[in-house]
Amino acid sequence: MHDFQNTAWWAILWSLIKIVIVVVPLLLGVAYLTLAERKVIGYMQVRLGPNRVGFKGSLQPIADAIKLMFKEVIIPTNANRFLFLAAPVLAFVPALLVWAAIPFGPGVAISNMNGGLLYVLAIAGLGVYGIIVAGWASNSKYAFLGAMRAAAQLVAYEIAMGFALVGVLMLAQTLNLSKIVEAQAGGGFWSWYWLPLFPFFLVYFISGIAETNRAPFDVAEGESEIVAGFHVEYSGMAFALFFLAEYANMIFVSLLTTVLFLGGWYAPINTPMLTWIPGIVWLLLKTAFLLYVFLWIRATFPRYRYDQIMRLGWKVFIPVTIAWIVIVGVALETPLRVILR
Amino acid sequence: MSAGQPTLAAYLILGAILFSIGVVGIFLNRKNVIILLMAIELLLLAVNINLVAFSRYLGNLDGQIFVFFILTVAAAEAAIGLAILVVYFRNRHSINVDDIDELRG
Amino acid sequence: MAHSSLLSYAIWVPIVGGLLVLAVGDRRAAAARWLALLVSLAAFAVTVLLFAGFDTHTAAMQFSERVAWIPTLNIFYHLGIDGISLWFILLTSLLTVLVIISSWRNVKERVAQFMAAFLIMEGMMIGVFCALDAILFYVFWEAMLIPMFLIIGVWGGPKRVYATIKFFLYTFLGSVLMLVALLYLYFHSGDSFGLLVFQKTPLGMSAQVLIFLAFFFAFAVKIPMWPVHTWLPDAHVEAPTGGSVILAAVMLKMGAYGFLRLSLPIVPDASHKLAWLMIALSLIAIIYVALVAIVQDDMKKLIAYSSIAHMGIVTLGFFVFDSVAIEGGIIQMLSHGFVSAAMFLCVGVLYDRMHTRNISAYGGVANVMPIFAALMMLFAMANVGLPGTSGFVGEFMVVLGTYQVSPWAAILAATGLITGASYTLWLFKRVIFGAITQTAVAGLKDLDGREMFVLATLAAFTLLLGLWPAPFLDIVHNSVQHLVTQVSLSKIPA
Amino acid sequence: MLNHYLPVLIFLLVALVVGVVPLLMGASLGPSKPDSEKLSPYECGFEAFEDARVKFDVRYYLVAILFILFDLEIAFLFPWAVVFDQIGMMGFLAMMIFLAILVVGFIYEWKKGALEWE
Amino acid sequence: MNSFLVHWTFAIPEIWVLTMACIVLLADLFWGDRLRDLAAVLTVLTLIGAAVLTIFEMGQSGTAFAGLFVLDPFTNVAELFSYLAVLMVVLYSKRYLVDRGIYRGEVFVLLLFALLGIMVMVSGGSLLSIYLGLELLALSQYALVAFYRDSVVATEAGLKYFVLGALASGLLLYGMSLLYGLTGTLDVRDIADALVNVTASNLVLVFAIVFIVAGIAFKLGAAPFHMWLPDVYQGAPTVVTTFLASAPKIGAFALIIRLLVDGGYGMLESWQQIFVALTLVSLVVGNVIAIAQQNIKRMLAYSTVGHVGFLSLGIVAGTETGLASAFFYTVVYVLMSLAGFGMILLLSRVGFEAERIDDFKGLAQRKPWYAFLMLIIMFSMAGVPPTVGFYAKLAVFQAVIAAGYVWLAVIGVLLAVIGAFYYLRVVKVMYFDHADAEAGVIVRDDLASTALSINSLALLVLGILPGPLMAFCFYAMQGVI
Repeated sequence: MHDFQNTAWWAILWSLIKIVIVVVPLLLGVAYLTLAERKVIGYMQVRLGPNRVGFKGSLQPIADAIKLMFKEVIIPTNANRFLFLAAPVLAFVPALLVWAAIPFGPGVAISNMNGGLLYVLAIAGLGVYGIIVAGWASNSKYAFLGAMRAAAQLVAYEIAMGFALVGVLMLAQTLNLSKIVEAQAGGGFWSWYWLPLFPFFLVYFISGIAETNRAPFDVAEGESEIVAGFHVEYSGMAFALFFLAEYANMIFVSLLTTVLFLGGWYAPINTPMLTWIPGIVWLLLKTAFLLYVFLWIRATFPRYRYDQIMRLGWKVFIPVTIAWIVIVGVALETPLRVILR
Repeated sequence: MSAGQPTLAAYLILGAILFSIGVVGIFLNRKNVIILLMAIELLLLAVNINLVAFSRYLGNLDGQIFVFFILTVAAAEAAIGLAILVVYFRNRHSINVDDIDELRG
Repeated sequence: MAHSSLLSYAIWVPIVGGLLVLAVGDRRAAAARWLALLVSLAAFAVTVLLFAGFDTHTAAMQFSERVAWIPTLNIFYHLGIDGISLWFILLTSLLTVLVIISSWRNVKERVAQFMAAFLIMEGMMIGVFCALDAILFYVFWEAMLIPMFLIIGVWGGPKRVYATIKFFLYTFLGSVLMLVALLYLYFHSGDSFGLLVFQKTPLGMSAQVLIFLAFFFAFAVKIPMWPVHTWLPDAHVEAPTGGSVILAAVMLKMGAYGFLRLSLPIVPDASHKLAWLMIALSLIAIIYVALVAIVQDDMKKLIAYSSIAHMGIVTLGFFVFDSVAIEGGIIQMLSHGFVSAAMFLCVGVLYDRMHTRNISAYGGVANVMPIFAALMMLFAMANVGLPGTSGFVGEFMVVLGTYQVSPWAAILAATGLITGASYTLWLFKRVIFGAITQTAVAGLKDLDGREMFVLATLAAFTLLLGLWPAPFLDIVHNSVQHLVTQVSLSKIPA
Repeated sequence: MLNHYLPVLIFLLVALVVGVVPLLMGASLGPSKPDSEKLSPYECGFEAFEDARVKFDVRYYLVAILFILFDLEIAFLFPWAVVFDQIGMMGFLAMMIFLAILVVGFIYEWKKGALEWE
Repeated sequence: MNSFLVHWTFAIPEIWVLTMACIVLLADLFWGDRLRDLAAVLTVLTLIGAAVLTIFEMGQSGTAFAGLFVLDPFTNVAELFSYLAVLMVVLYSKRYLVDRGIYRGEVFVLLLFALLGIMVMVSGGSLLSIYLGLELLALSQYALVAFYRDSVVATEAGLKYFVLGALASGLLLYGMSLLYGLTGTLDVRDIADALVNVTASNLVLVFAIVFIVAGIAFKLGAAPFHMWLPDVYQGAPTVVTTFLASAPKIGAFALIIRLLVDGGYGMLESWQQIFVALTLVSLVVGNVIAIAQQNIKRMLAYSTVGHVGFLSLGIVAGTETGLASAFFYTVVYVLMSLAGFGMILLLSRVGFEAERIDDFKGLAQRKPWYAFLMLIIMFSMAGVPPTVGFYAKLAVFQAVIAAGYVWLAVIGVLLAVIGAFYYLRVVKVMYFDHADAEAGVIVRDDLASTALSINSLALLVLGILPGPLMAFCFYAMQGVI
């Protein structure tokens, strides 16, 4: 047995086990997030939301999945067949893959890698290819417009997002996501990074919304303008994959925001009562809260025009983040660093 | 390095192959200027592979730092290349390599 | 020495003066002419001072000046003259005066530029004769091409562009090889560009031969020797009169001067070794080119070919390594300087009136231009080498000197001289004598004062040199003796 | 080192499987009754044009180019931020100079209207 | 103070130029509309200031920034000449740019950044800093060439230049990567030390040298790596061509000094052989093909290839004198091409580029002064005394003969004669031909024409008194080996 644990086979098996432990709940979470969304928005709009399938609609996601499974996958004329089918996979795979580096507890991750943040950033950035390829391969005006908008949007938020992460790194002095959380330990919610890095926190979360193409930054889909945009031509499971990817990304962004700015698995106040509760619970609670904010925002704000997104990203976020980097840097070079560290 | 890991020579050969593809791409490409830009990127990436491989092999970080700068420069280069391409396209309405023949003699 | 910077004055007075003339501008033509004349006279005065202060009893360089010029490359502004150079300097400054006078009226376009070009060129030519530093020598040698290039190209005849570019490239090609040789010598003389140092530098035979050949190309083109002479007839035909005069009278001499100053003393062994070649080429020039001259129907071309033949006599004289022959060669050069200049001026006189140089367009000129005919007769005789004229002295001394070394060569040369007599006299007969067949000729007017002055001056020198060559030879003598000694000593390191 | 990335590799394979399998299932389970109307690209009821891949505004290039540049500047900031404590005042000032130059460029493009999307 | 910062003052001229480039950019951005000359004036002030700062640090030498930066006489001298070149370009440029509606601050900012690139190359002590300087220069150049974006030829030239320039950088970089792998360091001095232990026949080393030399040859414009040069020179707006033909050559020369001499002098024999070939091909290609050109910019481009051939003679020599004479040649070439292209600049106007050789017809009658200046320029390029072009050739011939390559010198002088032919052709059309009716007016621009006169006459004055300039260039190379 001991020998077996040193072989490559064991490493592979152990990885698979970890992956399954992460992926299965994730997919379930995605499924129920869709339900939650419909419910939450429904209540906000003083409706009931889905309530026929199962108890108060609790089986609705399952029904949706089965229905999609049996729908025809239409490939439009003149579409690039291969790319058309590859696009949803291209969107979906990164959405799963980013989870490899997410820590659920101290050092608990599929891969507790040192360059975790870089990895996450790199893989998350790939997601937009799926959208652009989809829009291009569809040979449809609306899809193409959607793809272009997605690209434009990426260009608007990604830089600010990068700058926001720099702030975290300056304080945490590590790229390892697990250690970033540990660096926020100590007191309670006031020692988490959202406080000293408040602008970054906001910028990052808003950018995260944009990255997931969620309202009010859903210009790539824009049902009321370009009739679902990049995935206008998609149906059946091909469509479902985009859908899965989007919701998986929502959860991921919320979780990452928690890790980076909201102290990960730490309790908000460092008292025995709260610390007895397992870290994973705190982590999921915080994530759930942010997911709620996601939905709340969707229900509240009208859609941004893409030039407004551009202006927001370049003319508000970038100046703010650069300035805050300088401020944090200066603070770290002065006695103030005691407070920050 | 343990057996089974790629040797330095393997990386260098990879770099050389990529570099050759880049050079050949520049000279044999008769179709599209964008492909030229890609070939140029390929040249720089081949160099980067070399540098990183050497850096690791020599246990000396200089090479990787150099790579960092090359990446940035490559981006700036691509930016300028694209910009020139855009103005060129505006004037000629073509980015076909064979159409670049206004100047000869 | 009292006149320590006299040579610099001789060089820079005309150059600076030329720039001033240029500054006067083409619009004020009269002022430009007068200023040019003034400058050329001043330059002439300076050279006369040189002559007055010259010490005939030594072969050493006189009026030396030596200033560091480009220290990085050990190049000096080093000037000095001996008996050989002195005459050419005088010749140059004299002829410039005459050219300016003779061009007074017949150059109408861009007068200031024309005058300036001549003055600047004068300074550079004097510079060539004075330079004792190889690079300085080369600089003057090459720089001279620029004004000449322009003179032919701007004020020349219909085919001037072809002629001037050919002229430039031929001479340039010849000179650059010389440059390589000079640079090579630099490293073998202990990092010096001094011509006098070169003369003392020991050199192996093969190096000497190569250097000799490099020099040969430079000088042979300039002289010009057969077979690299083809630029000369074109250049002469197309050049304006003044240009032809300077070209024939001074520029050609530079090639010969180069042989004396560089080839013979620096690579004596190679000179001996290749003397057969030089003699053969000289003889070809004398005989073959003279035959070519006969069939010309353009007067200028004919005189140009005759120049080649005459210069053949000069080189023949140099390469028999006999002091009489060498002195003869030098006298021949001087004589040719006066005579060819005069001949070209005569043609210019006719051309100004008739606007053709075709021999058949003339005939019976003597009837309407008696004074001109008389003067031209004198120059034709001198060109032929009739005793009493300058031409005789030089040719006689060369043939005499050659005879002592190589009788056959002397006999061949003498034969060539007879051919020379025939074409000159035939030219003279066809143009000057006979009945007037062309109506245009009937209306010709004789020489005006300026033309008369110019031709008369030259006639005086022609006669002086022919009748009483002793003072000329006195000045040359010591330097030539020194040269002959140098040539006779082998420089191959033991 | 490598054992950190082995899981990632395996995860990649798993993710591909998880991505492709539903697609295959959908293709095999769902009906397939194509007709030309169904297959024509969506065009709000109009007849579809032949090719939708039209040329688009040069502004996209402009902003995209600016994006590339800024994105790479971030590549310098990351390692700097990670070792912020070790490089001291020197490192801090160096990056501030770098940022200052970046800001100059940023001001330039702002003022030149490169960020106006209309 | 941190040891990294020891001698940081060495870089003050670079810091100054960088700061001023940013200031010019911003100043033009905010006040450029009202003060149209602002950028140009500030640029001139920048150059003057840089010259003063550089002169102040003359005589010092050493390294700074952990070896990334080198200060030696060459740094100072090369920088001074670069300022001069850029200054002349700025002085010439105004009317040309105004006429074409591209008199914008960016041109000057790009010039300053290109200058900064040159300065970094010149003072680069490490492959890294040299490469960065090179790219800063190259990128600015690409942008400058394509800056006149309404011109089809300019943008096409920009595209060609970009592709081939990037290829050249790639070659150079590949060579650098091999050199790094072989020696384990990026610092050129350390590379020199490390190469002592590497045998010259080491295949990787040979490859590295070949790639580096090829890259340098590309940047320098040596045949057979010159393909970009004629097209770019012809297509680029003449202001830009004037720049391309001047200061960047000093930068390219710095590559030779820093990479091959500071770093690879131990491998002298290897690169010397390559340079012999480059020299020969450049001499032949440059001088022969130039004859067939009708466009004067293109002709001067081929003449540049020829000049590169000549200056490589000094490099072939490989001695201190040889390199010094090559540097002198470079400087002289810069002065000559500034004047030559400056002349084309001044004679052009809207809708008339003055770039056909025939456009110079009868210039001696229309504008005798300009014709005279052009005469000097052409004879200087041909290497005829008493112009400074002659001494440049003299110096390299002397060096190459000293190194024992007499045959190369002979070929060189013969090609100099062939080269003289096409320069003479320009003189011929100016002086011997009559003007076309169309080629009449010359728009006045007193500043530029004064600058041009000074520049051209300098070729003559330096031809009469070349001593100081030559001594200065030789000073720059003191102890470089």
